[in-house]
Amino acid sequence: MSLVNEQAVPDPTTLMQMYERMLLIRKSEEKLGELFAAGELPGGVHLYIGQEASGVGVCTHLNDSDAITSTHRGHGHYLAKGGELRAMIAEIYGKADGVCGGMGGSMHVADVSKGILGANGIVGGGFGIAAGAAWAARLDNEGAVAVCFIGDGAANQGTFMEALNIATLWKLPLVIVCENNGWSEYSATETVTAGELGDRARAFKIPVYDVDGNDVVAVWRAAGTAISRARSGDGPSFIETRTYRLRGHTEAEVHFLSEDYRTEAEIAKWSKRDPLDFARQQLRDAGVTDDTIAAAEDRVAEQVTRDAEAAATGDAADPGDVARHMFHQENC
Amino acid sequence: MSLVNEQAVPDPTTLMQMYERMLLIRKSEEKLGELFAAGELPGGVHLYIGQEASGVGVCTHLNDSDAITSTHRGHGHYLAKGGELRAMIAEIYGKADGVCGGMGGSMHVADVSKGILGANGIVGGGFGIAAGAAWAARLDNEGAVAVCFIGDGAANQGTFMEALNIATLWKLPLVIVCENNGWSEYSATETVTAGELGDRARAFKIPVYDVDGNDVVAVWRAAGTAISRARSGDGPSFIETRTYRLRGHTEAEVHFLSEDYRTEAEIAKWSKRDPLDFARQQLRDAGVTDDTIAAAEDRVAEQVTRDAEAAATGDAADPGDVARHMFHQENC
Amino acid sequence: MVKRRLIPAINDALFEEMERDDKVVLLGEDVEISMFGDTKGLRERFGPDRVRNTPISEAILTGMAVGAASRGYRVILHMMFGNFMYTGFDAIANQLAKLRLMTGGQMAFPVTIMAGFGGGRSIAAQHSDAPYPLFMNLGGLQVVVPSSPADAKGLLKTSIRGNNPTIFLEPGGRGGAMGEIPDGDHLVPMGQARTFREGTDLTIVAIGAMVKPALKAAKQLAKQGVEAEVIDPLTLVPLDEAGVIRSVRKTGRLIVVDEARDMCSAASHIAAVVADQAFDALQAPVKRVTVPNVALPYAPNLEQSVFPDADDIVAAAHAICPTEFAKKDQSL
Amino acid sequence: MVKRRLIPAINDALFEEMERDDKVVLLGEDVEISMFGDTKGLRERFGPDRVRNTPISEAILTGMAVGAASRGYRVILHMMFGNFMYTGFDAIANQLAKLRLMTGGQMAFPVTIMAGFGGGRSIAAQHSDAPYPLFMNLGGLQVVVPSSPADAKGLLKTSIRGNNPTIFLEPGGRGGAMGEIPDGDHLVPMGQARTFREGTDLTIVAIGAMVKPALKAAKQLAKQGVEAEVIDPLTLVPLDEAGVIRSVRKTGRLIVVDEARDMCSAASHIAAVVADQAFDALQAPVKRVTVPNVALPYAPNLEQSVFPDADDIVAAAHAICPTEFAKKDQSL
Ligand SMILES: Cc1ncc(C[n+]2csc(CCOP(=O)(O)OP(=O)(O)O)c2C)c(N)n1
Ligand SMILES: Cc1ncc(C[n+]2csc(CCOP(=O)(O)OP(=O)(O)O)c2C)c(N)n1
Ligand SMILES: [Mg+2]
Ligand SMILES: [Mg+2]
Repeated sequence: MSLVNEQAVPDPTTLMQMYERMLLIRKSEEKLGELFAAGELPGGVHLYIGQEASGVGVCTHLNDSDAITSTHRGHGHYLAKGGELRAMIAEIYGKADGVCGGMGGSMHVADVSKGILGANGIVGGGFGIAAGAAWAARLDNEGAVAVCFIGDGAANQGTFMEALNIATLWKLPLVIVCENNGWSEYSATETVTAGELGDRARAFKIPVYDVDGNDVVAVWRAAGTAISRARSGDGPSFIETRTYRLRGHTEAEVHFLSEDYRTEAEIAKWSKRDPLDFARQQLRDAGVTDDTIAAAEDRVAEQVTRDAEAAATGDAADPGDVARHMFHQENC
Repeated sequence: MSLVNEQAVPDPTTLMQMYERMLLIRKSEEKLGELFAAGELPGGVHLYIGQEASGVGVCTHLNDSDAITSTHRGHGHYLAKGGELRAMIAEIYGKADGVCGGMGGSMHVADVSKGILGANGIVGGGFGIAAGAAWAARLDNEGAVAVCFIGDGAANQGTFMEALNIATLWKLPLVIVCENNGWSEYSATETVTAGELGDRARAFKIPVYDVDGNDVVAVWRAAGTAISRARSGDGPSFIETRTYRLRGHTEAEVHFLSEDYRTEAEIAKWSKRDPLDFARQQLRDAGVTDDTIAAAEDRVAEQVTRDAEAAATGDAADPGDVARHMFHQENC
Repeated sequence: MVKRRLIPAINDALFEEMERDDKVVLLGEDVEISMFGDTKGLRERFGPDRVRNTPISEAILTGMAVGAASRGYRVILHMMFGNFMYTGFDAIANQLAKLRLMTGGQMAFPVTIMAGFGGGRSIAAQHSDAPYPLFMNLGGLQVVVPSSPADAKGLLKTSIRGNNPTIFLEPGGRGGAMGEIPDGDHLVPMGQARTFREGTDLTIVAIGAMVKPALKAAKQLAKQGVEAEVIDPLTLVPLDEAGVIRSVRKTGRLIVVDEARDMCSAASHIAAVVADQAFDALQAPVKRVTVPNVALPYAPNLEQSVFPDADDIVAAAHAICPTEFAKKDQSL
Repeated sequence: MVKRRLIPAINDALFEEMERDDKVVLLGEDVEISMFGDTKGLRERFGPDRVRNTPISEAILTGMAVGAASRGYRVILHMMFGNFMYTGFDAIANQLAKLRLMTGGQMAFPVTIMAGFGGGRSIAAQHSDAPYPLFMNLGGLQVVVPSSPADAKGLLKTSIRGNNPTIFLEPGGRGGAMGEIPDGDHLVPMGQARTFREGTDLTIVAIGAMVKPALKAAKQLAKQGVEAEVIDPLTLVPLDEAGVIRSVRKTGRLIVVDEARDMCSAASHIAAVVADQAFDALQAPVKRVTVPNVALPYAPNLEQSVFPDADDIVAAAHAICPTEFAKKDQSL
């Protein structure tokens, strides 16, 4: 079974790009958290803060012809795959120039031109879409792949097994990335999930990687191996990235939960394993200077401010678009 | 992991009972095959011929407080679990005194008083029902179990994994018996099923048995171990019985298929491994005389003739029952 | 008399019924912490056997409800949002709605499947469906959509205590008003509509959360001289056809307000029943105020543009009450 | 002009469209051998990439159709029986019907999901549903239910070639008559009803397999002096409201015949549309001849007792045409 090349290291430029992308996710979502708290956003937001290394480590290997499917916690995947920040925030505001015209909102950000097939409000909804995209890629035969991001909770949907079975049989270029953050809403993973998730995939005799999801280099390594295997036509792989969400399941939970469901100690423990700290250290180890890092941080901060402001000022979504978009207008 | 006691042997009385039950299934279904060919039956029939050892080896360990769920190929399970033959044939004729009043037919024979929760027309439909029955048994805490019979094809429904997960987590007294007959309708198992089915269950760290499904003693041994484990509150097991259906997927296929899907050689090979021949030899080995065996054969032949005739003469189903049975009449 | 909002009233009903009958069990994703608050405190009171968090596996859960109910339990399955019922749809449509009839009345299914539903909250299409028309068409399910806290409580108790499967949809979290709840064992019967406002000129049948805008519209219409009768069917299956017809025979005019999509909606069905059975009493076209055949969009202004409100109801009334208006206006 | 039955006509359509566009792919359980005959020969002609047997995993298959279509393929998914669409319901209801709108029109879903459906064959409730009302209510799906071979062929070609998701239900295997099929690239447009018989006294709208008993009833009625117009909507979404209304404006009377269960049926909806938009033309109550709200029973006499036939239609006509009869009778 193909093993991860433990020696592989991203060159400093790649590492820097990954760090900057992670930072973009972090800062954008902090902004969204503020906007939500201030009552500026119509719907709720599920933040990805703490899990940035997972999406970025994977998507760094992808290009626009590759497809990803994402979850209700989808901003990070969208940005990691190159989605435009302003268009995403505008979407969450419900603006006409939102990436989905204000039709989908936070749980549904998608940019098909970049292969981002969308966040999804249905837990497990991505399995079929990603498997179908992988099947299309296999038929196209141009080396594209599909990556299906899921949470650990979604691995309890039966379509996980169905996807593994058909992807193995048909040798689909599908990589399932399970971001195990220890929680499925307010249920601790071990209370709803029996056994090891990796074993569910091993039953199909496909490569399985279990990596530190807060270490972008570790994720990048495993994803690189899995994705090139998929590109070469050798079929699916499964990657479990062990990580943690530093924020609530949804930002709104402070309003409706009457009890804590996780300990301060647990949160503190994981805060100390912040994926951004990890990556910053790796940059320094690779000889990148603090000035270079600080410059990136400034760039990101500036972009977030600029894009959030631009997003806020757009026109409201257009009611006429609802009927217009419901069906494709050219219909045979 | 609990191992089958290789030494365990059924006493001659049990062996004889199992043989007679298998024979009852065989002869009843041969009769149904004739009746179908003669155009006597309104719906189609999926015969269990060749797989008798599987259902009988398992159900010999069960009593009326235990539940089973079955498949579209359900006559054998119904009879193995003690369902009345006449009432089953009457059901397939669509008679008022059919076991379901003529409402369900061949694919739905059920006798709840005997714990037979029914054959089912939905492939995989039994997973949830059996898991729910096992949950009820666990809440009752009286040592009852639920057995979920499925075909190999049904193991590709995601509810298989969902059932394994929840049964493991909740330590449900559930035994899933997968009758792998090498075919899923007209698709050979290996063309639609990746990996080994047992590995899908092993991912949950539960006991897995892979047995010769045409050897009733082998099935009886594995089922005994799995069922007593379930009764003791130690949770689910998975048994794969390797077998073969000697008849078509459905008796009607001779009318609608234009090509053969399996070879004469394959059928011939399995005919030589007929589970009834196996069991007859085991009886002889256990010192049961040919006369005793012949007497059982006569009893069965006579019962089948008698019950089939009785079933044919009943009144037609009662249209008034449709509205009557749709909802429970006492409704709070 | 106590005063309650919808969710606490539902919570009371659950407490009372679980207290009353220890065969009542409740399961669902995060029912222990309770996101909506409706199942809050039940775990602490009734313990982990009877109140249980589940994995995210809707398909097996609906099946388990069927299985456990067939073994004597009264199962309450909380599905969180109406849309997630689609994920567990198979066992609802193919098993729960059918197996009682198919087994000739051998099985009873005291199962209550509950969920929040409906639009108006900017949570986008995958969390906003009003799925009751689908369940109404399945034939074997009771469908309950209360609007007031008292009716919600009384109908939930009736559902749980009854012997038939019930889909219980709560229009919660959408500004439900405080309501008075009768003391004691408050049961509300199935199939009996409630008249929220009496009137002589026009009947408005409003479902669930639509009662509020209907009453608002009725107030506006009263100022214009049209006295509208506002009726909430409370239960869509069984449907109080007689109650609706009685009102239309008095008023001669009907508007049905429904937040389901228009095609094959409850509104369509109620309109059809009246066009058949009260045709002679009708003085004007039967109007439907519904959601057009679109997925609900996210942005608040978009959602508002397709969601029924008081103005839409008034406009419909204007379309069918011109004579009435003239008459009343003259009489001023 | 060639003569064809329904199934071969559908087979021709599949051949032609797969020949025409190599982006058309077909998948489903046993589509290679083809139980119904509709997909026969396609595997041999178009190869294993484009025509593919699948595991029994309806949930992932519907999702894959969504995913592959979003990547540029025209997907035909054969689900065998209408009831099995419930097993794959989630991706149809939550993804296929919604994602185009939710992504602001970024995605197109040229997906045709086909299946046989309906009662009258003694295959019991789990194989006999007429599920189109459910799909009609989902908002984002075209729903096609042809009755003649020519329309089946032409509409299937239109579905495959179009850019919107379509549920294509074939009333096959139920004594469909031979029909003439125009030569050449025979396309039938969506949303245009077909008049099978002209008449002046009564409009009978009949869906799918109901056209046959409707025509039979019309013949009987003609002998009694009532000239019925028989219309088949062909496509339920889009629905030719104008065509139905035009006919009712001429005849003043309407019966809708539908083999779906009554509540929220296509019949209900069509009745509601007419009671709204053609109220002034109506001279009598609008009648629905449908299946009552029950699961379809197995025994032929039971099934017949609940299934619409010509006699039921004639009885409905008698209920609403008394004056007409008198008049005609006098004129004899
Ligand atoms: C089919 C379905 N069931 C339930 C939900 C409600 N829900 C939203 S997120 C969530 C938990 C998901 O857990 P996980 O997959 O681990 O993702 P995480 O939130 O931890 O990122 C649940 C149950 C849903 N959206 N869809
Ligand atoms: C949900 C569903 N999908 C498809 C079918 C059609 N079907 C009936 S039996 C069958 C094959 C079942 O194979 P397996 O589980 O191996 O059982 P076997 O027939 O071999 O006993 C299929 C696909 C069905 N009845 N239900
Ligand atoms: Mg998680
Ligand atoms: Mg099989």
